[in-house]
Amino acid sequence: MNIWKRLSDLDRRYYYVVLILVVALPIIKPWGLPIRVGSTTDDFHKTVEAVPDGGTIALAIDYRSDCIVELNPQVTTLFRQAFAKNVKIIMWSNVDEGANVTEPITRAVGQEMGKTYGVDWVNLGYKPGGEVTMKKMVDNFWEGAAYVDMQGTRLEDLPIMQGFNSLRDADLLIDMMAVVPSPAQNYLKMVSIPYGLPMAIGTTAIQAPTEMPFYSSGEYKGMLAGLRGAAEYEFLTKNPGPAMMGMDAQSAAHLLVILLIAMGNIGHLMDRKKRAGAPTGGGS
Amino acid sequence: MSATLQTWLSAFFTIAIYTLVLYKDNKVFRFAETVMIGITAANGIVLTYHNYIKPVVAVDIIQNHKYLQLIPIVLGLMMYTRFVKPIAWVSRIPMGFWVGVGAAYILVRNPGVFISQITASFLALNKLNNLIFVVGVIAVVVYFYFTVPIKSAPMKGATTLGKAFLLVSFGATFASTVMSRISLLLGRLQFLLQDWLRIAKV
Amino acid sequence: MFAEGMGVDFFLIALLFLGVGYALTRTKKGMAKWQIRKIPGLDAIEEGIGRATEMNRPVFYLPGSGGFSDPQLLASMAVLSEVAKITARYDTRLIVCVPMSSVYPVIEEVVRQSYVSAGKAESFRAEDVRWFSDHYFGYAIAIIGLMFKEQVATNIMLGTFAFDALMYAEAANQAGAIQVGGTAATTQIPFFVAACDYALIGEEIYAAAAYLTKDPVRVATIVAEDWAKFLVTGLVVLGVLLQTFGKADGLKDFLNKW
Amino acid sequence: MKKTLPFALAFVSALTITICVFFDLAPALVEEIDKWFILSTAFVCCIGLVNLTKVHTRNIQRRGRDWDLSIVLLAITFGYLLLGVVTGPTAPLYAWIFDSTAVPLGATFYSVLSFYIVSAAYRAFRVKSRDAAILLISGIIVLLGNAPIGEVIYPGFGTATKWIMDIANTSAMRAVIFGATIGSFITAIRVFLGIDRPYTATGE
Repeated sequence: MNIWKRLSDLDRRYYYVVLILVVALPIIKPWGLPIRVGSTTDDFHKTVEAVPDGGTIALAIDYRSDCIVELNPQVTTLFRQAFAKNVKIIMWSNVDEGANVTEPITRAVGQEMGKTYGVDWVNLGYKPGGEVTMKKMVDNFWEGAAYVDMQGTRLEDLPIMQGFNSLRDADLLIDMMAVVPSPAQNYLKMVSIPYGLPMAIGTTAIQAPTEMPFYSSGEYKGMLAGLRGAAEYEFLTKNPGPAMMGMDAQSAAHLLVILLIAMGNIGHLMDRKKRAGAPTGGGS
Repeated sequence: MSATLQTWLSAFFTIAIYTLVLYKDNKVFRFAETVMIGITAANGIVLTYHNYIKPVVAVDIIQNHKYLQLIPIVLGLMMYTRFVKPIAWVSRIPMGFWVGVGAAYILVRNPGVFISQITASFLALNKLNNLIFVVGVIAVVVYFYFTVPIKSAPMKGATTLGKAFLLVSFGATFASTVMSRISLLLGRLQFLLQDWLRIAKV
Repeated sequence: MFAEGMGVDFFLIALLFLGVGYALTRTKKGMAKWQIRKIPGLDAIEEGIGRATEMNRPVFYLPGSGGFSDPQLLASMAVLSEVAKITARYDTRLIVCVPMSSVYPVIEEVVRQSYVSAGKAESFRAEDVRWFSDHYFGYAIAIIGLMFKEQVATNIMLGTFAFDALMYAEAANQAGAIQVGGTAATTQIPFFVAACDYALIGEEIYAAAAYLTKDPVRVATIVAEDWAKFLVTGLVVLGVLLQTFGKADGLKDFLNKW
Repeated sequence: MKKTLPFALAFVSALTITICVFFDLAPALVEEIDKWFILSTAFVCCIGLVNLTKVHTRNIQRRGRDWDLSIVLLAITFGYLLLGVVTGPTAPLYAWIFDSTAVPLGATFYSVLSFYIVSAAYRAFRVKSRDAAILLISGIIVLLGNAPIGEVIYPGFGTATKWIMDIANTSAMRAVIFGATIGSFITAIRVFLGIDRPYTATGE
């Protein structure tokens, strides 16, 4: 085994440990690299800011515990921005765990900012039925939401729900989502496009490229993409949180990945050169 | 006390799963997996029951006497016949209904998004980026023509270009995927270092 | 007459119905001979199976994690049926790993039928169609373990894949396999392109089923889809030209609002 | 009966909704069908549970691999289910258990992928072809542009990433959306006409 071959064939545990260190060190001691805000986040922030005082944001939570790292900071910051200017939030989930994962974090923000559950925000829980439920929420919101919030409180006992009979009564629809097929695209076709309700989304970095065409065509009025989007949003609203703190570790890990790709390829190439002429099948 | 216990439990499960990558497949990992499957399976049912089934039955059927709603309930329950061989075919009836409704909504609701994506591509060719964008859209659509043979020069050119656009886009997807995955590890390490060990500042 | 803004939508769908109907009748009457263009990855499948035969090591087939409502699974089953016929002819061991317990019996039947129709019913091994767990980590880890244990020579992955795509690709790579991958899940295509020797991109997986089976109904469907793509291309070109000369607003309004 | 009835139901419900929505007729009827759809799908929530119970009971009976964990699984599933049905999903104990198990487990399970993706980047991403080279170059630019460090190294990475995301990626993805949407129309038409009958796949 020559050195090049060895370079392209390290035992995985070595670089796993390096990966952990590279991510952990900036968490313990951040570098404080500057964050530049992209247009997708900027538009998201402006769209939320444009909701009138006393207005309502309809918020669909469509992610599970696996994606809390990227999406929880987005939701938290959205609550902070909305509550800072007296905008109400009605949220529910089209994905089973969605309501569970946001319940504790939103309650914490509500308490901290002196807001009242049922008056300033409400969590209606999981509502099955996918796109058909989305349409039902336009025709008859209470029926679509099965008449209760997550704790089983009747909607008529919640002040925030009075007069909110259709999704069309909301000023803005936001989908925080990380499942496939995209619930945001379903909201677009079942609600936003037919009824002209403005819509914005928050999603993971993975799903951002797939959702970009709808942002660029102006159908999503804003988009938060992954932890980076969350960090930019925290920065814009001046609420530094876990996302901003994670950006340095993110940077370090990206460098490591590029380094590994380079090492793998150089090792592979040089090894091939060394064994010049030896035919290489697929799957090196 | 319960908050501390919660943190320790979370830490235990986090480490249990990392033994898979840093060590190898083992029983502790599989125990963690078992807990995950059990809790999530039960939770899905609990949520559907409390947030949807129970209130609908209480309001629509018991309070408002809409007995027609019993039909969809029976329809849904028919799915369970698939576990009883001789009458398993009955489960096709609700499936037929769902597939039919699903197909109908594809036909009536997808055109709206589809057309708005087409019109969003009507860009004036007065900027280089617009030109590249339009060429990209057309080349990739042409790449997916399956019944036109790639023999003529324009077809060859368009499909090659289309593939190049796709590959650049997949590169972006790859990078975004790396970014998401790293964020996940970052989140867990933040938990271990900040909430559990309290080495780092929150 | 139409609901607000749905006139164009209706005519679009009506046109597609007519297109599908027309393509179907033409094919059924044998009036048209449409051909699917060459898809290099598919030609590699037979070559890959040949390689496995020479090395006396098994071929793996992974149909993805879709359920029955997933068109990718249906396409993958059609390809699997052709793959199984080839392995039956070559007397090469074929291992199929199914992630969903509900899909499992149907896949087993597909493979069995292929062996029967290739005249090799006796070489079909039911135990080589495997199911491990419905949970993503459960089956992903089991499949990876099996790839190493059985020393996969050729790995074919077609269907819906999630994060697990790259785990299989890497494992098979380490075991020294030739790989053909294909999925319409855009987030996973990059891994197949980079890690597999041949990758089917996006919709090519649907064309693959028609290409391999030459089933007239499938082919007719692909033809109808191509017609719709011609229409889209034409509309985009028209719209861009009008917009360049500042006159596209009428067309935009017509399409979006009528 | 076994084949016609499901198809008839699929056809009638598809036709009714299509006509009513396109021509704005009988909105109350469509609303009722929607309601039926949602309610009937909600009642399927236990299908997975039945499957899971079947598979693991068999494993316990046969003393298969990890049969002891199968017992644990059934105990956890039914125990938690019972607790949830009695107390409701927001009861402190129920929520506490969820937050201490499912939340960290879900997040950690997925974070394992960060190891795998790094491993794959290192081992599998070899420049084997021109295709792979284009993909890798674009990928590396976006990797750098998406993390703050890229712009510290060279400000152009941010601009290049924005260009790739906004122009190259969006144009390609838009074309992919066209193809996928057309595909969905054709699939729906095939279901409508009974060429595809996905519902016959169950209950054999």
